[in-house]
Amino acid sequence: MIIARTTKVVGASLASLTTLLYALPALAQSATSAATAAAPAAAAPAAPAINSGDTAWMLTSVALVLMMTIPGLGLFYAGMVRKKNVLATVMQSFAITCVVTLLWFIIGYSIAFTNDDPANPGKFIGSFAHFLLNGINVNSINGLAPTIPEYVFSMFQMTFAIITPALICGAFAERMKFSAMIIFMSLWLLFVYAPIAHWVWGGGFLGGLGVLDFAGGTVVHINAGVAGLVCALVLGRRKGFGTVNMAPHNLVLSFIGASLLWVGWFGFNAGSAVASNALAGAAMMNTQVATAAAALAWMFAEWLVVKKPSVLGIISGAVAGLVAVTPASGFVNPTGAFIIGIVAGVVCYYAAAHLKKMFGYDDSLDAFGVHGIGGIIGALLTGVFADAAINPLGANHSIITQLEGVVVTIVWTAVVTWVILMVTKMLVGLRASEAEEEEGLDITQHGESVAE
Amino acid sequence: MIIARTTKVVGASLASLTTLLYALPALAQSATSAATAAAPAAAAPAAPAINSGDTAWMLTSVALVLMMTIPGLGLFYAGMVRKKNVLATVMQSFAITCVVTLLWFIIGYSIAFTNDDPANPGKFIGSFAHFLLNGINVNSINGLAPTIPEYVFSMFQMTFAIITPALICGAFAERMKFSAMIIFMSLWLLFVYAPIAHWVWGGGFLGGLGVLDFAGGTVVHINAGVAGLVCALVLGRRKGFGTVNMAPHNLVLSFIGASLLWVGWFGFNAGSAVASNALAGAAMMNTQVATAAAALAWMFAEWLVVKKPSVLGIISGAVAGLVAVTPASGFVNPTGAFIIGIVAGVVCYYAAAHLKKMFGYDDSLDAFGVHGIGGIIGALLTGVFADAAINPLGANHSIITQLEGVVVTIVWTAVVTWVILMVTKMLVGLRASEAEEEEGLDITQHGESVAE
Amino acid sequence: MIIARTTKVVGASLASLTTLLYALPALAQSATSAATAAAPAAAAPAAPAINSGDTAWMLTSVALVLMMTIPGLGLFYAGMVRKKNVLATVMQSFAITCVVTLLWFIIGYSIAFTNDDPANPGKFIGSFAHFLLNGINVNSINGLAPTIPEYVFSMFQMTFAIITPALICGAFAERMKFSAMIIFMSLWLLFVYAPIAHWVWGGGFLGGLGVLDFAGGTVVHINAGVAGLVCALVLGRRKGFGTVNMAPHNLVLSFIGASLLWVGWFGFNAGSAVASNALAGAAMMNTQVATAAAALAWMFAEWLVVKKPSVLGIISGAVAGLVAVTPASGFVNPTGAFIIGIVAGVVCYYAAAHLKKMFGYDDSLDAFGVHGIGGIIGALLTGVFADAAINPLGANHSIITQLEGVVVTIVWTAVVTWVILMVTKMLVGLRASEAEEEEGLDITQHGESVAE
Amino acid sequence: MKLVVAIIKPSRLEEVRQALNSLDVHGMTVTEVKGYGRQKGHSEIYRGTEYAVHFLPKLKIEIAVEDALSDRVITAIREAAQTGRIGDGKIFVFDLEHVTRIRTGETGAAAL
Amino acid sequence: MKLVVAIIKPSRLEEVRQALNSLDVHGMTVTEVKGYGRQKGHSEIYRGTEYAVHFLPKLKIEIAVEDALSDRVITAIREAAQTGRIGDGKIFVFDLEHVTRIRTGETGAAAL
Amino acid sequence: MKLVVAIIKPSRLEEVRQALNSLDVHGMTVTEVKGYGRQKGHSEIYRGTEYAVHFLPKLKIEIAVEDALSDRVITAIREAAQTGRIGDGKIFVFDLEHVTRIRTGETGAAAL
Ligand SMILES: Nc1ncnc2c1ncn2[C@@H]1O[C@H](COP(=O)(O)OP(=O)(O)O)[C@@H](O)[C@H]1O
Ligand SMILES: Nc1ncnc2c1ncn2[C@@H]1O[C@H](COP(=O)(O)OP(=O)(O)O)[C@@H](O)[C@H]1O
Ligand SMILES: Nc1ncnc2c1ncn2[C@@H]1O[C@H](COP(=O)(O)OP(=O)(O)O)[C@@H](O)[C@H]1O
Repeated sequence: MIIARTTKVVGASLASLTTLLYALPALAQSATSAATAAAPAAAAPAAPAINSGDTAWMLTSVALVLMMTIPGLGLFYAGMVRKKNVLATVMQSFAITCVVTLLWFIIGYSIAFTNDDPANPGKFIGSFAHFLLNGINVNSINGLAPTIPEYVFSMFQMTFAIITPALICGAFAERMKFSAMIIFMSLWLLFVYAPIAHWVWGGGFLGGLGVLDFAGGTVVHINAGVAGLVCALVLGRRKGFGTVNMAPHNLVLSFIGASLLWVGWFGFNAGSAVASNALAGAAMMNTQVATAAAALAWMFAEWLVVKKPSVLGIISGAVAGLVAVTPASGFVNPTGAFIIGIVAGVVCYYAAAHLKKMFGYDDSLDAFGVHGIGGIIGALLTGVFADAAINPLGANHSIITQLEGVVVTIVWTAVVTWVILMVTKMLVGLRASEAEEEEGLDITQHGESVAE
Repeated sequence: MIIARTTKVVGASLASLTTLLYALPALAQSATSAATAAAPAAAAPAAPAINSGDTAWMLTSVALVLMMTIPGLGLFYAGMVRKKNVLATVMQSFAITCVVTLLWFIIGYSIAFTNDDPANPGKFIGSFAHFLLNGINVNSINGLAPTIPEYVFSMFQMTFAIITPALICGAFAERMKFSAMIIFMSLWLLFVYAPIAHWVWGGGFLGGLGVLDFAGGTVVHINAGVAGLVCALVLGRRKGFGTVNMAPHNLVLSFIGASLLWVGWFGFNAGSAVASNALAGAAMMNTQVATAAAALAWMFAEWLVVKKPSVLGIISGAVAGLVAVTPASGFVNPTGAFIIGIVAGVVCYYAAAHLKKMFGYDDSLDAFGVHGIGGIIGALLTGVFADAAINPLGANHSIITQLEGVVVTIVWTAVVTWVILMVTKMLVGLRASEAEEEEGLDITQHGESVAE
Repeated sequence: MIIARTTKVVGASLASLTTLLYALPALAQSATSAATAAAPAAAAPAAPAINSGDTAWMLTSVALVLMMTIPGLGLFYAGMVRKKNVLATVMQSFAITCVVTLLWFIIGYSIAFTNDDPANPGKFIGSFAHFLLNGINVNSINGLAPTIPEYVFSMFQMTFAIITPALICGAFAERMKFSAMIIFMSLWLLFVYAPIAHWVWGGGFLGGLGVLDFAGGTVVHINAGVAGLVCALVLGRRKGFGTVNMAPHNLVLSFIGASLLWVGWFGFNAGSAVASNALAGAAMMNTQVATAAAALAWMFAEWLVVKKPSVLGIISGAVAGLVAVTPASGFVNPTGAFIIGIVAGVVCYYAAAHLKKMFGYDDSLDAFGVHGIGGIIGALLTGVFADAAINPLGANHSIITQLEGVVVTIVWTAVVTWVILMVTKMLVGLRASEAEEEEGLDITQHGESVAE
Repeated sequence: MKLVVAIIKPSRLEEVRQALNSLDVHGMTVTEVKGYGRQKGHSEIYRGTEYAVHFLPKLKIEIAVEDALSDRVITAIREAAQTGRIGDGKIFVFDLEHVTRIRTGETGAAAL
Repeated sequence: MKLVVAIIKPSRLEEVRQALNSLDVHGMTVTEVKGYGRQKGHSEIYRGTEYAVHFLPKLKIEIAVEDALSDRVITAIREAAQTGRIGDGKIFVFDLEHVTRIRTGETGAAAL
Repeated sequence: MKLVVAIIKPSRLEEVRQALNSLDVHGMTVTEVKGYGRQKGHSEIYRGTEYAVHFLPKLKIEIAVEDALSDRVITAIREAAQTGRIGDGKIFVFDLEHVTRIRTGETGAAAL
């Protein structure tokens, strides 16, 4: 049954690709006509009033989540590449931050988080009416976040839209052309991220089905992880993969990155309460416990297998834990988070260290192994461990519904990512030349190098 | 007319130098007698009450803005110098943080932000009564920030006083004596920063004229940028300038720095709402949009001109955008911010890459090219794009008034900076010896070096 | 008299070791029977209600204090070791973060901050009832922090429990086995940190006596500093100490670390107001002033003695100031903080640069010299400078009472640390082999290295 | 004995090491160097200021061998290090008067 | 052929490169080294502990040249690298038995 | 003159420097190198992928000396650098045809 139901849902969502492609040029056009009889997503609050405490925490969360991408993720990845690619790697995080900011401001937020008729939100995409944030002002409030100004909500969601594509970069590190990356990421944001964010959080059909995703297990991590896998497969392995020494050149950078990811993730998860309250507190505690559990699980697993606990291991485990607890953070209790963490630590270690080798693809920095696998673990286990005492919205949790959310996301992102890669390849090509790859992307793409 | 009026204002402000020099020794003396008939700057609130949400955001903003200087700015600059000067460069940011903290506590805050008679604030300088924060306690509230404790307001303003002189260091990097720097910065804080902060924000004549400066376009950036230019001219070029390779030694450090500047700038701009509300949200959104626009504008301009987009380019553009949007952030709407960003990105690129060469001065890390020019762009365009729907205080915006603010600031800072440099030169000399410069400031000024 | 009274107290606290050892296995058992007639620690609030502004600031403080340890402290220490030990050093901070998180979640919080009968709290240890945070939910509030959710309070305290053991690592840098470190730190958290936190803050006998410790002078810094000294003495000096060049390999890392410590410390000290109010503001101002004063005091002292002001000097001074103002931050006024800072800067410089040489122990990164000595200075001077106008709880300040707190803490931590070291030595040994030490801990403990 | 010194492209080290191993040469010393020659460098532009980078990363490999072996070592290196593109590097040979193994004090061929 | 090896101050590299270029010598290999000699090092003090730094940064330049050119190369380097202050460095000359260009297999002077 | 070149373990530099000082040899040039030989390297494993590290950090010390001194220098280095464990390194000696001191132009033994 689940398969049948899922197939239907997947079919519908693929259909929405056409809708989306058609709707985009006509920016002012209402797309909600395509979404008849959609369930009302979020109840409109009676008398919304800005709460200064909630707003304070959300302003802070914006800063924290932006810090996750720059410098956090940039450093996390930069430490793992070879020295000749370190600047190109931080460049990716920084450039994506800039590009997504503008796209989000121009139309992304409108598509993902607004609806022409909030009482009857678009099943597949939101509205195109808020082009350039048109119509949003200092008095606006989005019904999804009734106690904070809409500018703050839109900024908060922007930081999620920034980090998601940036995560993908781990999969094609050390070989993608910079121009190709810019084009790919722009299209990906509009055709993959924005719709999926709408489906789950913006009033779309997945949220309607009851898929639980507190802070982005499907929208952010499975999405980015699977897109990364497709990129790794389409681009192919790095030159010399398997023979040349590709050891991380400076894990101190990765340590800084992982630490800032951890700290910033409080904004991500506890911020997803969109309020300064006990639910935010629970999400924070869950995040902390799952992360520590996963970090130690990975470390001890590695210690057992290869006889040494490593810095790369413990920080990778921490990120795996952060990923896995993301969808669960506002639904489970700390004991649930603890178990999710341990599972994520062990399974992601296995995925990064063994699965990859088995299949032979070069997901260079394990975007799929950590974010894809970790996201799936978290999404499914949210269906197992959701505790109504923490969050009444989790009362009807079901691993089947969660699975549907996962499958729909995977299918959509896999297919559309592939299409976008093909388009990009036609436009500018995907990979740096062999000679450029050997000389390093720092010099060849950006004309710069790190001295020492 | 504008010239006549400006000249008058400039004359008046130069006159205040005398006042200031005279008043300083007599700390308890009221200086407001010099400021007759000044317009009441900020309406005294009826019944001020601490708001815990506003306070939470301002406490956070203090942390964010301090992080901009240490480690943010320190790293941004340190990555751009040669390796032999990296420690000396971070030392400047750190030492300035300490020195300004004490000066602010001793008398700076009192001069800039307090008035003997708040209803009739000093036109040119504030009060000397709060020496050592005398008279300020846990119940104090400054009328300029009526919903937060005065300790928090004073701390917030302190972080601005810290970063402004630290910005100047970019202009004389790799050659100034450490002792000279300490003396110069101390005098500069008291005789340049504190008065200008008072003129614009503390109840002084520029705020009274209607000059709009939400978060420090004139007070912070034009001020620091012009002071930097004067320093670059007075100190002269680095030994070997134009022949020796002076390429940035490690742009990973600059990437971290620029990222933390960006993140911290939310405290700077959104914090300048001095409340946790929709205006803070608008300032945050404006900051984000302008920064991304400027970063990409610089990057694409460079890509066009020299055929490669660079890490240094995109991060420089981001900082230019942050600078330019600073005065505007709480007055314009996001579309205005977008335009400001693009202009700042392109013009500052031109200034740093071409203007400097044309004139031949060695503003080593482009303190003037980015902060001076970017600040002027932002200050003027605030007069163009201010939108009363965002902030009613911007209703009477005028590019002429803005220009007056800019000119006054430039004249005062240029003249007084020059005087202070001469005084410092007499006391201890300004530059390290040629041999020291060649061996590097790390060893010669601080007796330390970075190994690897 | 003070000696007699102190001896009694120390005796009692040593007795509690037995209690603790006995009570631990029986997790559910009430330990408060041992604590008859204890004075009620914190008055139970009449009708506790969550305040969103207070909560926002405390959520932020959690992020700030976590950032102090990772990446802050990790980098601060990592920059000071030789390059072959840099990864092992950051590994210590990261692994401790993970281990303590789990221990705190499992039982640490329960022991330290909960009591079976809150009206009659345990003199020596708290309750074992909240094993795995049992019984704590989204509606819980701890009487010690009546305006924020208990999850947030527990998270906040967790970050303190994380950084305290991490500080100790400075004393045994570059030579301890990783497995030994994990075991040692786990036991230390349960048998040293948790009880002392209970004594001072959780309702135990030291708080009852009137010992003032706003944010952890005794609990965190003296505790870690003295434990570090014991570690340094028991482990012995590094191979080649005194002959081999052991200069810090990259003080840029230490600069980043010190800066993040400073920024994060706002969460530590101002966060210890457990509210978003003027007391938090005062604590922030005090922190800033004392830190700057100590940094400059150390720098000028060094400039005088060895003729050069150094980066390591100024950042060490800053940390000394942060440490010393910690217990005082919510009790003294800024002038008091200023004096505390100057004393701490000069005395800690003397301790690190001269005292250590005199006695010949190898407290490698001066965990004792900075945290032990700085903590003692701060704890004692809190008894001198506490100002009831800042905090009425400080009205009955007494340097004698403070001294009692200091002595009790020193004795307990010295004795129990020594016992735990012996146990750990029996289990796995304490030091890496000579050959491992020479090759470096990065390769030998973790199988990794930094390239460049 | 001879000291064979080769300047090669960094990416060829592994091939050279293996080629020498098949000749039963199991000792060498490697240094990171910068080379200047026919191979063009590149230029880097920072905020409009151009710096010419004339020197390119190379590796210097030094191998002490018995006289008899030196020709075979040269050939082996040449084949392993050759890419056919400008900048492949040079091989230099010097006379080596004397070798001592520090550990044992052995000298001459026995010290290799 | 000869191998001319010069230990110079890092700041003189560019001058030396240009001086060699004017002799039509367009190849060399450069290594970052540390030198010890008459030139005094300095000491660094970290928290009261003093470490003497005996070794100073220098560059080693190696140039293979035909015998006839070696004297002119020495003179050119000497003039370009001289500052007159202690620590200017040394020039060593070795006999170079054999040279091969890896790319083409050319040997002797043709390989330079 | 001779050029004595020693490959040693990094931790022995200070001992070697002092030993040479007692012979009144006050000049040398040191290079960080990587060595390959009998001494086994190690392997590093990153997320399950193993990289063999064949090359170990060593220091190369070069000392130009008068012919007469070279034996004593060799002995001094050998004694100071020896730990008795595999990987202690080698000492090579080359004939040095010519030396110039850049600062003064002195040549031969006077240039050392
Ligand atoms: N005369 C020389 N002396 C020493 N090293 C040289 C000399 N000429 C070239 N080299 C070294 O050989 C490398 C390759 O030389 P190059 O002329 O670029 O290419 P090719 O060897 O293919 O002719 C240079 O980078 C340099 O390190
Ligand atoms: N005997 C030597 N063998 C090898 N290198 C030497 C020798 N003496 C000096 N050098 C190198 O030459 C450099 C300069 O030598 P130094 O004695 O300091 O100054 P100068 O060359 O002006 O006499 C040293 O730093 C070292 O690298
Ligand atoms: N044939 C060789 N040519 C050049 N250098 C060598 C040679 N053999 C060894 N070395 C250098 O000497 C070092 C020590 O050699 P190794 O064989 O490991 O130990 P040992 O010297 O104790 O026999 C190596 O790391 C390498 O740098």
